[in-house]
Amino acid sequence: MTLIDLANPTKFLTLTARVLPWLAALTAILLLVGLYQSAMAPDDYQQGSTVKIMFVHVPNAWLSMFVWGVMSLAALGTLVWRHPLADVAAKAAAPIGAAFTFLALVTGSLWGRPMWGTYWEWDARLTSVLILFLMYLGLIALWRAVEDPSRAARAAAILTLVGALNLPIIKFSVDWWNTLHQPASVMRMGGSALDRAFLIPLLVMAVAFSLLFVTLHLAAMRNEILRRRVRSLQMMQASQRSA
Amino acid sequence: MSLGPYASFVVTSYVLATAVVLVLIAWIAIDYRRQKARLRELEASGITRRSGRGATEI
Amino acid sequence: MRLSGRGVRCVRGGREVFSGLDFEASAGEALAVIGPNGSGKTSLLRLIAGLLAAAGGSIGLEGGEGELTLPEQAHYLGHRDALKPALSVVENLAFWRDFLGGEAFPIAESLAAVGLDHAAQLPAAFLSAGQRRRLSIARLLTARRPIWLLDEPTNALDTAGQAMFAALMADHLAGGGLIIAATHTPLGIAARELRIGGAS
Amino acid sequence: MRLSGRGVRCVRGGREVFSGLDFEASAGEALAVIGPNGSGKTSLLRLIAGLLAAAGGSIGLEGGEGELTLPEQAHYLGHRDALKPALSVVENLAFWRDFLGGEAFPIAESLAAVGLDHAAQLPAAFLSAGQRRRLSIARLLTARRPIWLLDEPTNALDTAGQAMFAALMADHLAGGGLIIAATHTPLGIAARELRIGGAS
Amino acid sequence: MTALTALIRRDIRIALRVGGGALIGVLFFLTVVVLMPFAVGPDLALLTRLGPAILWLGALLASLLTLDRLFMADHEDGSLDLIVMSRTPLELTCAAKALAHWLAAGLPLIVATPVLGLLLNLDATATSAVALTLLAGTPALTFTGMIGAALAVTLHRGGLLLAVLVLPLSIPVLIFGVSASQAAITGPLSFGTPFSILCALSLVSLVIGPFAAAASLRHGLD
Amino acid sequence: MTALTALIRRDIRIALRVGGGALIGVLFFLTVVVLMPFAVGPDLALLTRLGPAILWLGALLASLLTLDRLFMADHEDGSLDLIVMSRTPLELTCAAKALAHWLAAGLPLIVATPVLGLLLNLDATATSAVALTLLAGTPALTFTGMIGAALAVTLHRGGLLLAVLVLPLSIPVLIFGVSASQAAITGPLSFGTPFSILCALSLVSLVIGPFAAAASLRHGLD
Ligand code: HEM
Ligand SMILES: Nc1ncnc2c1ncn2[C@@H]1O[C@H](COP(=O)(O)OP(=O)(O)OP(=O)(O)O)[C@@H](O)[C@H]1O
Ligand SMILES: Nc1ncnc2c1ncn2[C@@H]1O[C@H](COP(=O)(O)OP(=O)(O)OP(=O)(O)O)[C@@H](O)[C@H]1O
Ligand SMILES: [Mg+2]
Ligand SMILES: [Mg+2]
Repeated sequence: MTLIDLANPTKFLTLTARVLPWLAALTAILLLVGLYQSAMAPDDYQQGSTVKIMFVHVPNAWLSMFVWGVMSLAALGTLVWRHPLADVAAKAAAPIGAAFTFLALVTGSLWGRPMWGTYWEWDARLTSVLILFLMYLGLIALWRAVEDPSRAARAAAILTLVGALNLPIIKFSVDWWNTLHQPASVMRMGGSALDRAFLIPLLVMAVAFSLLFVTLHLAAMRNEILRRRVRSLQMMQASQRSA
Repeated sequence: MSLGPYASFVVTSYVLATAVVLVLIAWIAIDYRRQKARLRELEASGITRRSGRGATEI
Repeated sequence: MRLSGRGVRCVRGGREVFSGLDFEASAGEALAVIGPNGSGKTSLLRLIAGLLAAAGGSIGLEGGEGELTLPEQAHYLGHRDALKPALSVVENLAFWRDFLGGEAFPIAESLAAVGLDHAAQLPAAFLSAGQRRRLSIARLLTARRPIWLLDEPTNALDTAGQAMFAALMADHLAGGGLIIAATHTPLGIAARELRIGGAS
Repeated sequence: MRLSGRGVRCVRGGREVFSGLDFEASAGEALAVIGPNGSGKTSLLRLIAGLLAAAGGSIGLEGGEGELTLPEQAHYLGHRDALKPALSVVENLAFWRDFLGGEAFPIAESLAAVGLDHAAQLPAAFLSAGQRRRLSIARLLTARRPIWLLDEPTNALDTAGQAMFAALMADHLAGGGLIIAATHTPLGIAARELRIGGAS
Repeated sequence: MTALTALIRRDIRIALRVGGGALIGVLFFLTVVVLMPFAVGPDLALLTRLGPAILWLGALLASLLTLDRLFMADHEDGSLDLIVMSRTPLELTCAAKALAHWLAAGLPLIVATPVLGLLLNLDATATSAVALTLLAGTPALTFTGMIGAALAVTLHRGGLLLAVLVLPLSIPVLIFGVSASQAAITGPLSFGTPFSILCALSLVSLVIGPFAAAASLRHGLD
Repeated sequence: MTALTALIRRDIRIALRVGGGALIGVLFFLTVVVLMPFAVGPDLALLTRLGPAILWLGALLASLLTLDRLFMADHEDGSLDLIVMSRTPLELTCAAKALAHWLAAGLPLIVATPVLGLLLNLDATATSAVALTLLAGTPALTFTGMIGAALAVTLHRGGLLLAVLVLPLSIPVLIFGVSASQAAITGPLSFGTPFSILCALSLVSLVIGPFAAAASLRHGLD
């Protein structure tokens, strides 16, 4: 089975039907391991137990950006190759991405209260993530507002690509402006600055959440393909009746 | 495991994260059921796909 | 019922379009307004519909329904088709039925009469030019009015559509209706001619 | 110059309009697209004009001007007339002459050819339906393009106008032009027929 | 009566479909509110003080953004001709259209106010004061705006007249709306006076608006 | 070249005749400014401090108000079809349309700034700093807004959906515009950094805007 075969919706459905249970199981296991490890992680000498919020906050924050990246790739697929499966991938990813972004915002706020003494601050990092969230909502609204899916797909693709400009702003906002939020410590030039006791649970959780995304995304794509099949069958039904 | 003075924040984060993930999963599962049910209805009304396969067939 | 105009004068954008125009039509009769482009056919229909004010002369209706004014008893079918692209065919028609009030005929039947029944659930944005015109015609059937003011009604209709519409007009006349239609092509029904402007 | 389509398929709003359509036309030839309402005549013209993407098949032009694409060598005259009501007749025409570029013909002459010279300074908002259509036709004359894609071009024209336009089309063909016109009424020139959809 | 409800239902339905639903309205206000801290800086006390003005500006903008199409769309597709010819008095029809517009564009803002209040750090009293003034005042924005919309249609002059006419009329509404909310939040002035002026403005416009709009449509069509 | 100048001349001429654009923008701008003293109270120092923010907000909202018709009118009367088919690259055409819009609706705002600066108690340096940042930044607003306008046309959706899609894109412009003006007025931060970022944003949008708009028109027409 080559990549080209995968691009065929029917093949996609058969393949994912086989892969999904395994993926789901692996995700569940990794999530459990990650949860156990984060429960066992020591308290930070500065942040106390609140450091545990990191294990959910950071993976969700990473994924919020990663999902937009996935949607941008799908957008290229829509515009350049006009591939229907790319439309499906983009549409299915948006609500999941919005959920991750929402979690990044909420857990960030919950962490901010003990650390900075406020839930919300209008600084560059926080605000650019909020903009990301608004753009996710805008995209979802666009998908829902437009009846014809291929038309919506092309508009959404362009908007996604334009919105991708926000990603570097989120990533580098902490370096460009002095903000409350801490600068990158895990993924940065010259190795991680994080203690292994925190790094390992964090990485496990990050992998687990990424797998969660892959699983949910594949499942949502299946739903979307079925939804389109329903739509085209209903159209056929309508025109058969007229004939 | 004692969580100190900020236990509520930590617990809330974890609970919220779990809740949102569960909602996502539930939404996707329900959506799947709904689409399948509609396909079955359509099949029952005698509609076939261009490929000749039944509506619910993969 | 008799609709008549005496010495009607029309001025648009400061220029006189026509003046001293006399016409009349009674129930069961069709009047075809013909004339070259820009001679004032559309303007005359809009005068009768009360959408323009006459610069002189008078237009009157005798023997219509009690207290209703002339425009309230008339349908106006113009170039613009009064359809909302965001609404479906049925929704568009149902709105005009409810809004125009009066005697109402079943939507499904009117749609079938104009050959649009298969498209009932489509958004109006999806209709072709001729299908839009057919939907406008369905409005005339759904909300009944004795007077039809038609501006080039057969535009965009295919040959079958023109025959269909001619039959609908004949029915309307047979039911005691009155038609005034501006047109450049034969209407397909017997009609008296009212010529305005120079030779066509 | 030869314009041809092979196995063209058109899908709009998720519904197939036609498929497997073949056609061709060479310089000096007119092709009349006929078919019932909703059969896809307008859609075909928009496909050729590059305003819609074909869902299958191919449309090609052989022997056109060097590097220009098919749409760049074509005029599209649709239902909507691309006129700005706020601008005068001359201003509207002058804009399209400058914007469309290429070989340009004097505006005054084109206006005279369509019988609008007396209205040159009027705002386009003041024009009647037929006058607007004449102004659109003047655009075809002012900015020369070899291919004319016409969607029910004689709509709203009076009898004299139809004859005038037939003469203009004949001139265009004689000069090596190519015409594809969707229509429900005879065009007034010799044309090959392309039938789409069921019987008209 | 069915005629008017049919009209209101249609207009709301179109607004929701074309605008993308009531969600979009709320999302719009959210974005406008989110803009503020960028502009004025992250000073929460200041934001609180500006809160009512921001919400009021959002309301004005949302109504302006959509109001100029109130009659224009119906005019362009020919519906307006049929509406003028119909058996329903034109004044009532105009009022119904304005009401539909308010329901689709004004009400979502009021419903969303509590959420936005949170972002602007307004407390419960302040939020409800702002919501109350919006409820009392936004009809005035719609009904005065309608006059401009009707004139714009009949004169074929889109934004210009609308702007010249509507904005001066809506400034008093805005001023009393904001000052009533301010009074409720910070004192020491009383809430009652500006609020009752606001209500009076709304009532007056509820009467004047439909009559003026109907008159200009009746005399202006061609 | 003549094609583009013809387009720009036509669009400006229509904007001036039909009104809309310029005047509604300026009037809205004025409303926002007039409203502020009521919102923040009669504290002149505070008003001065907020001045740039208020002017920038006004400019942003005003451009939002007029942008959604950028392509819509051409779409409705069929001009857009001919524009897409023409020999001029669509990207250039889009850029020309945006330029015309900016000349008709953005420039008047900048011209009006000195007058409004007086109302907000800004001194000459402050006013000219704000005007300068507006001059550098409003093109970015127009050119990003154009993307939304193009999407709105192809989706047959207007108004608020457009605003929701466009506003997030304009937030960075607002931030740097305000902080550059603030820096010029109060120090101690340097004016240069935010101002050059602002210019960079404008330049980027000058490139991205026409391409994205042209792409969405090309893929979306039907
Ligand atoms: C609503 C508030 C917050 C938001 C929207 C937010 C957003 C983000 C984002 C987007 C990232 C990923 C950045 C990257 O990959 O470079 C991130 C990472 C991170 N955040 Fe937050 N955050 C918030 C609050 C906080 C708080 C209060 C803390 C702790 C005091 C915190 C600590 C961290 C840490 C340690 C990282 C990992 C940085 C790295 O190693 O790359 N965040 N946050
Ligand atoms: N914008 C659109 N979106 C979706 N479907 C459309 C759209 N426009 C037209 N259609 C559909 O495509 C089909 C062909 O339409 P088209 O306008 O090409 O017909 P036509 O042959 O020109 O008809 P007419 O004689 O009425 O002008 C119709 O069935 C119509 O419902
Ligand atoms: N809105 C308007 N403002 C000013 N003058 C107008 C307006 N509409 C039409 N006219 C002028 O009034 C005259 C008559 O126009 P009208 O539309 O009634 O002609 P018509 O007979 O319907 O022509 P056609 O056959 O082209 O439809 C024309 O000369 C036209 O220039
Ligand atoms: Mg006419
Ligand atoms: Mg057609």
